[in-house]
Amino acid sequence: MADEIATAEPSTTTNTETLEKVVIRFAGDSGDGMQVAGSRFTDASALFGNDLATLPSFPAEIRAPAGTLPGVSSFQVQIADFDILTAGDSPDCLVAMNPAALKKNLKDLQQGGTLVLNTDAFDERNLAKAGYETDPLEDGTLDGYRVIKVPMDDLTKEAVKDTGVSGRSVLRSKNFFALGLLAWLFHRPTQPTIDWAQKKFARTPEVAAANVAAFQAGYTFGEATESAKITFEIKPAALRPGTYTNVNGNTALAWGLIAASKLSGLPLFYGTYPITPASDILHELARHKNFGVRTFQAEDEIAGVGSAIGAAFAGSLAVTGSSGPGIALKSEAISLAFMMELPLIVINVQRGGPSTGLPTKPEQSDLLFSLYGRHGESPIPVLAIASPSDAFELTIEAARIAIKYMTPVLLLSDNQVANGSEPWMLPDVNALESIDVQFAEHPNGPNGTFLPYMRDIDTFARPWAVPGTAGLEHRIGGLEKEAITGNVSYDPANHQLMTDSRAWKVANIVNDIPDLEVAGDEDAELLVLGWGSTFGSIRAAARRVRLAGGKVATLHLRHLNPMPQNLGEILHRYDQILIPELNTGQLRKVIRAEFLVDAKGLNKIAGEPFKISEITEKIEEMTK
Amino acid sequence: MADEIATAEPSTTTNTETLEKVVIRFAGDSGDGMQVAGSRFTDASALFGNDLATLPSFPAEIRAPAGTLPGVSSFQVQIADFDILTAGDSPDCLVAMNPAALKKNLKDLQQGGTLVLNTDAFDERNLAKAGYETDPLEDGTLDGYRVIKVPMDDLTKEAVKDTGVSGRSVLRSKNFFALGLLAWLFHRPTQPTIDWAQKKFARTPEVAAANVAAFQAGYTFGEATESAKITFEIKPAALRPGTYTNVNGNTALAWGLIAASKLSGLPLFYGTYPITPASDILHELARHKNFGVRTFQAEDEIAGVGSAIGAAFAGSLAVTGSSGPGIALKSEAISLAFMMELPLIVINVQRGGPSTGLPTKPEQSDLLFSLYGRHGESPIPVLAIASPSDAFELTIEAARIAIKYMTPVLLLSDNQVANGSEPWMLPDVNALESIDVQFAEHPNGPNGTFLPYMRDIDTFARPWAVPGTAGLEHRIGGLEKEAITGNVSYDPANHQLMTDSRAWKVANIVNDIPDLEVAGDEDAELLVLGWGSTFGSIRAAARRVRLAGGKVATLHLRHLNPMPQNLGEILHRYDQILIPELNTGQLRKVIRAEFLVDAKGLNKIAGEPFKISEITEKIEEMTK
Amino acid sequence: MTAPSYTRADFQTDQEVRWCPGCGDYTILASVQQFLAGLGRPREEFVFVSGIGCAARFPYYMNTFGMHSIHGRAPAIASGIVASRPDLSVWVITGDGDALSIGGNHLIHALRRNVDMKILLFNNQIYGLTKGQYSPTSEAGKTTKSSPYGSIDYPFNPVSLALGAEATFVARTLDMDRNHTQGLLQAAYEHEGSAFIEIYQNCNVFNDKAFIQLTGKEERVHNRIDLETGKPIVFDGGAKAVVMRDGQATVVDSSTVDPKAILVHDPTRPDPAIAFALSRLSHGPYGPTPLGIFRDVSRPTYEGQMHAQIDAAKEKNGEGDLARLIASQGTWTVKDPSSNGG
Amino acid sequence: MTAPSYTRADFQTDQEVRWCPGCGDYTILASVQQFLAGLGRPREEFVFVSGIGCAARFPYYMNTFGMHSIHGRAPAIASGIVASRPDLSVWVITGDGDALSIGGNHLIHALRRNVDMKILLFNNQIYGLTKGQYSPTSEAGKTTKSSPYGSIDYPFNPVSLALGAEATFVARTLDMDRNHTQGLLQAAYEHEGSAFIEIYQNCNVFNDKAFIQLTGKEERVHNRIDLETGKPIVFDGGAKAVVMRDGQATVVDSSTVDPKAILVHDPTRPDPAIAFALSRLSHGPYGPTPLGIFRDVSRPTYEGQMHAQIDAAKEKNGEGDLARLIASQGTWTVKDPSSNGG
Ligand SMILES: Cc1ncc(C[n+]2csc(CCOP(=O)(O)OP(=O)(O)O)c2C)c(N)n1
Ligand SMILES: Cc1ncc(C[n+]2csc(CCOP(=O)(O)OP(=O)(O)O)c2C)c(N)n1
Ligand code: SF4
Ligand code: SF4
Ligand SMILES: [Mg+2]
Ligand SMILES: [Mg+2]
Repeated sequence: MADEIATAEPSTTTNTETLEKVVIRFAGDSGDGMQVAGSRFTDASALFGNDLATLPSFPAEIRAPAGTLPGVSSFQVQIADFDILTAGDSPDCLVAMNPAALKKNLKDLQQGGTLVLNTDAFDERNLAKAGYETDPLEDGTLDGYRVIKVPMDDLTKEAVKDTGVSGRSVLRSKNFFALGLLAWLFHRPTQPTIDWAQKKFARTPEVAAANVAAFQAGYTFGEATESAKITFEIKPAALRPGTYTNVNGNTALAWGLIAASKLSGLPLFYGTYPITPASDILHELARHKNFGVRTFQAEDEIAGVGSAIGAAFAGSLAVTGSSGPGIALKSEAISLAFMMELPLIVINVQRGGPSTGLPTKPEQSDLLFSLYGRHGESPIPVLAIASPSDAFELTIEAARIAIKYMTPVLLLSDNQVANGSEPWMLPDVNALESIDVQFAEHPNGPNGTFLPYMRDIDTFARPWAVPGTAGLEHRIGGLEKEAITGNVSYDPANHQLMTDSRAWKVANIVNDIPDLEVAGDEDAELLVLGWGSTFGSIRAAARRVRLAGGKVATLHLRHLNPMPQNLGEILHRYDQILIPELNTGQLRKVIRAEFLVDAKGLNKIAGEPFKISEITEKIEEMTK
Repeated sequence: MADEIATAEPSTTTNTETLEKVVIRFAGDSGDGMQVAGSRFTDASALFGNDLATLPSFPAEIRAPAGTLPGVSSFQVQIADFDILTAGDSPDCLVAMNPAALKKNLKDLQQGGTLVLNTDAFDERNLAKAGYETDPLEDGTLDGYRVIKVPMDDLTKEAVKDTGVSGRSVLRSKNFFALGLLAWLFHRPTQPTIDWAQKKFARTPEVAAANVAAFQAGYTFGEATESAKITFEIKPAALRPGTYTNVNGNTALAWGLIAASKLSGLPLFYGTYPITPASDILHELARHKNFGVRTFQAEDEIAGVGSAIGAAFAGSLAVTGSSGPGIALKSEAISLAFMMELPLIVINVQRGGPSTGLPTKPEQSDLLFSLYGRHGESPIPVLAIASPSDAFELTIEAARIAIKYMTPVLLLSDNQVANGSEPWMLPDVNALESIDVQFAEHPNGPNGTFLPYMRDIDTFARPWAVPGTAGLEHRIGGLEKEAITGNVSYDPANHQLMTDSRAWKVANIVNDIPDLEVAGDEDAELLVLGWGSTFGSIRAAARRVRLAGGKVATLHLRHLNPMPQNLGEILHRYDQILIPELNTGQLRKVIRAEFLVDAKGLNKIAGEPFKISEITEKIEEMTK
Repeated sequence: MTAPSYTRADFQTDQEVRWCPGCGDYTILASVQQFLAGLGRPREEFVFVSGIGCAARFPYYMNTFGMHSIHGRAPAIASGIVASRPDLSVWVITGDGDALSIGGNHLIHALRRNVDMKILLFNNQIYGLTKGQYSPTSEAGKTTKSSPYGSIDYPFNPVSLALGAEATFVARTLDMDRNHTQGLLQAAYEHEGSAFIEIYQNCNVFNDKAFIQLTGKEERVHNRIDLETGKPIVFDGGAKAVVMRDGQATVVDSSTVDPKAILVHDPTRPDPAIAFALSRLSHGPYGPTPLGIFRDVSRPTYEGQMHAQIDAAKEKNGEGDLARLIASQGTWTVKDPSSNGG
Repeated sequence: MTAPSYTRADFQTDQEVRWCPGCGDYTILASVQQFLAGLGRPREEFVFVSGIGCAARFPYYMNTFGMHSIHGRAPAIASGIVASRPDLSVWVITGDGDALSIGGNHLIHALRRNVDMKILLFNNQIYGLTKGQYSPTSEAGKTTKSSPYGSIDYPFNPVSLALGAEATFVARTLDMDRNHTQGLLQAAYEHEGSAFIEIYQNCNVFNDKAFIQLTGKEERVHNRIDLETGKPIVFDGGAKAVVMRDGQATVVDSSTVDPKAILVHDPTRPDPAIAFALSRLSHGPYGPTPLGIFRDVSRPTYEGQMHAQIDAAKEKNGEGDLARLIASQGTWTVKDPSSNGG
């Protein structure tokens, strides 16, 4: 159906400016529905064929009072006619539904950018709440911007008056009015939004009608109003041919788990305890019981991982997920899974730390914690997702490793991957490589005995023998095990052997990891190395540098333990290595220890992603 | 009183061999009282003035059935007429109370070593339990050793028959018989043991009498018996003048906490949950309530550290302690303490890992876990105790840092430090430097406000304002704090500032850390770097190498974060660096990342300390 | 010094309160501030400790000492404060998830130990802060973000759980009813040891009207059972009464029973059996539900015993002497060879 | 296939049992092995999960599937096993420290959810494995390594706690009494959902004779109260009886009461009030103490509901289709420019 989408109607005004890309930010009160407006605008653009990337920004978990700065919620989207990599640094167009939204976001707006304001919200009380002494509409604050003042409350009331909604509900359609106005301003197709509203609110037709009416009113207001002469159009992007959907990282990750369950033929078990920003994985999985998904909302994170360990022992595709504080609580149990050598996926959607930190902000400060955050020698595989659309594939990869090597695997995401979205070219599900599972079925020892720690000669994995299999009764646990038999052993030599075996098994996974390929200028002097959600910013920065005639190469790690075989060889090829991280230099420590190269860092811990400019400047500084 | 100790009575036999040092191991069934025998022998030797070091080895936590191999308990002590550093590699004399004890320990006995056997225990059943097909007393197993066969059961029964003990209790004195025999064999003073027995069993005089009788019987048996011609004598060691006691690490650490409480004037609060090998710290502290010590046996480790955090907030010297699995559970709360910047000592008595691992074995595998085992950026100070007698001082140091810098401090010990013992020259308690505590007493902000995150300009520590202080009411918590005010803040720049401030504060502690001094040959090519309980083995190994004419320098870290200022400078002075660790190379990783030096490792994870020979061989291999 | 005289404002902070408009937490905050102001006890002697959740933001709004700690651990942290400073008045603010889900173990242990802390459980039967998942007190079958097909967890009855955990003071109240709330706060404050108060709190965003049976104009008349010490337990304007019928608390028409048969409420009974029986009258606010003090008995406090032992030890052995301690395992002296000791 | 016929030996492993000679754990092990052998259910369908402690070594000695996990977490792990494989018979072996100290939260949640696992709590009122510290069931005042001045913790009553946590099956037995133990194992096995059995277990090394009142030849006659379904509760050779006296279980001389007044035991009462009242007859094995089944009621199991929802969802929406799922948020197609699409 996607291909039957109507493209934007020809603009009525003659003065249409065509842009390669535009960054738009919707900002308003938590109650103003900015996330919905943003997502609708995004989807319409996606269906129209633009490339895009989004970055929502919620207020911290607590609900702040209406009209205040902490209460501001925003959604930023970049749309373009070429493939882009981030949601952009600073918006070209800002929608501000109230003074607080303006106050908090104006500083980011490009000089000369377009500002859409809901003038009805600019009354005494709101101005005061936002901390404005004088009215920014009057005092020259907005000089240098193209300002579109719209009395949205009144116009929305007017628009919806015959739709049957009343009272509080009336102004709820405000966001659709704004959406309509932007649809006109940026030549977005209108049908997708209208269809969506009708489908979404099917159960409450009057609400559906109100939203559609407001949307159309916004659109016509645009056409009618004088205040806005120029409109913009952004042509579809020449993305690789294929069918696309717009997806965020949490959803793609949840789908990846469901896919891994299909591909392995193992029932999916997700044991977890809600925590921002990981909860949405639970919410998504809980909706798909027809895939046989078992979600267990445990009493705490320890029970979450504990239940998953039980599920793994019982032969499920066992997964647990949380964020920093919860992962800390799981540490002891992950060490148990490592000792028992059971397949387990542990998802850490990183947020700002330490402690409760900044729950709704992105940060990459759990890398060393992932590598070393367990007592004793317990090296476990660690993977990190590079972008929202990467989550699906890498999650399947995590499952493959966990099952093939009988080991817990740590899968790192973060707030930016989890809540950001981008177009994802749908894979052919029938072409996905199946995950081969071999449950032990027969005794593997002399005269009918079963040896739970008899390792596979290739993978060093021990057999997976699930309860219910006659003849394979066996006991495992957290005390050191005797090689082969798995009996408890305090023998010195055995402890050395088992410690080495576990480490070797994990190191050995390197054979399944494709060699890294350098992007950009092979022959550059500077290599920019990244991991996780900085992928987009780094690539975009490198692209910018190269468009400006500079030379730079980039490399991105999705496998943090073990690391790809050819990493060292590549690193030694470059005179300079730069590692940008949203932490104080954690990957840098690992790289320096491993390869003894004097890698430099670009580090930021401000609860927000890198601006592309921050990276380009550093690159230029190092290469000039 | 110590100086009035009678020295050993002149040996009656003429053929006395004088040794510089001797290593003795008492081995028997868990029920045979070998730990008592060993400790008594040790104390007598200590009071006699030898230098010494001990290493007990218990069966794993579970009690195994009598007579079996897992049931064997042993105690090794080295005594010498010079200052030694370890309990020795392999015993010169082995006491084996039953076949299992022989089976398990014979392989370690020096060729030609002395073997004291309780022949009464060598019956069919016990031989079978120990897995002997044939009787080792007969089948030549013991060729090449000097064997002293003693029917200890009978002789003990005989000895105690008039003392009033009966039934099971009779044979309980067996260990004292063995002890008496060894007292004679090694010219130990007898009085200390007799005094101890009489004091210890004052409440049950018959038991006291029985033990003394058995002890004397053993001694006379030695004089009388033909089977032992040669006896040995080890002259007192010329230790630094002073008053000494023999102490193990757990006890010295507990005393260090009590001392820190005295020196700071703060009541000591210890919140913990029992776990091997840390429990004895709780047991020791619980005995000293007259020091105002508050021990809280919590429901789990999380409550243990939680209660300590509460105690810290309330103005106590707050301490929590555990071992690997328990520390893992405390991780989230330690991160909270770091964010709230409260003084807290976290003790980790390391044991074999991962998971439940080898609870009664020494290992150093929690270093990286200590440095990085928390989510988010939470670098906390880490100290590691080098030997049992080092525990007292370093514990006070930990308290000093925690209080001065308002930060949680991780204090690392391990099974070898905790249960091993050595002579400790008692410090003059009046000469101990007091720990300066300054509770905030007055508002520190404009017009009477209190600013809980207004930092001290020198230490960067925030004020410690305890409940009950009028005008200082304030709130702290785990969300990121605004600099100075401590209010919740999601501001990007503030998060960067606070992350940096916390890191800087901890890094800044380096100014209180004395520069390291190299031991051994300043001008050697090879530097051996160690940390924690490997201190003794490394120093002893170096000494051996140098006695043999080799050149080697050694350096030992007690501060792992921050590390002493001059470390890098020292490391760069040497062509080769060797880091022996009872792990897979954790300090090595840190050193390589920090200083980009190609340090080599000597790594062992066999649940036992290094043998001196293992280190000497490695040194020779690297220096030849 | 004379007792300070406070107004509610003295217990308010400069931090703007960040709960959703209409949240029941506002009312509870007002009740607590008003109550404390009335006590006239120096402000600095109060400590409010919370875990994580909407309810747990509470300490930021109290102008006393406070700690917004981590999820579920407040009772453990408070235990350390009380043990260190028995002179303080320590309050734990927690939610149904914070106290009963992740924090369940600390809660029951603090209660059995009788550590002197006052625990206010804001029960809104939902996870508010994480935007609406079911909690251990959500009714079975509840559909939420994490249970789109309905929750399959059988909920706790917080009062029953506390009684099963040997609590010495157990009560229940309602956010809206400020007087009732303050009455219970007073009783809890006077109680020596841990006091547990379940406060039904409306989350108008994720679980609105959960307590309508007890707050609704009509409904409450029929469903609110007030437990009043020394009085027969009757409700519904006297039409209904509670009797113990072979060991079980049972609701009957008052008219059908001899008034003497009506259970007279006495929270001080040493045996918690009747308190427990009363707690079973309802399993959530869905019908006739008792409010008030279920249990209030005295038992030595944890910190009281701890300090008694310390005092006794000092009494018996004298203030600890460090020099004696480190020499207590026997010592020997190495003489300076130069000095002419033997 | 026909039911296998087993002897106790079939459930023994080659691992030598490593408890102290004389430990009560041996007897319990024998009872459990004997009971399972009698069931004639295939060995491979049993899973034993334990935490850490002496008791927790149990799985090593059972020739079934087993996991010796980490301290306190067995109920959580077992929940995952049961949810994944409701067809298995899952047993949790735990100690008083493992289940009630560090593991208390998992225990009460497993009980309220009614996850089908049989929990055997070996209560020796001490921490055995760590060599003798007091536990949450140790009597107040107990002197141990960690409480040389006597414990100041008020102990839990495990049966009361389980009842307060909405347990559907709660019972108590004695290590020594193999028949009684096996009777309860049978009842627990037949119960659908979680079953909790407190087993008084003698630790002859660190807490010997803790249960002498119930095991001693003379003592037990006077103190053992057997709860037998359908029978009036009498003990001490009939001399004593239990009646409900205004809501509290009370011991009286049988002679002094009308036999009809004696409480007839019925563990199936929906209201747990009477079961709770009975649990208060003793607070530890120090006097007259009830043994037997306190409560046995039926409630839908957790895993039963979970799989019912899954089946219903498949019924309604059909087996999940991955291609449909990933396209469910709307898609658009980028045509190959070379192909002549518009
Ligand atoms: C260790 C940890 N796990 C999970 C969370 C996420 N979390 C914060 S509050 C909360 C539950 C809140 O529910 P409740 O305790 O009922 O408080 P309410 O918001 O309803 O007042 C959760 C799951 C967290 N902050 N920390
Ligand atoms: C996380 C963790 N904390 C503490 C311990 C130490 N530990 C092992 S068993 C145990 C308590 C044992 O008591 P109980 O559960 O009653 O079992 P018992 O030995 O008496 O049978 C403790 C504290 C541990 N192994 N792991
Ligand atoms: S989410 Fe609910 S509980 Fe939380 S503040 Fe809003 S209304 Fe109150
Ligand atoms: S310590 Fe006690 S419980 Fe443990 S095995 Fe020995 S007797 Fe049994
Ligand atoms: Mg809640
Ligand atoms: Mg126990």
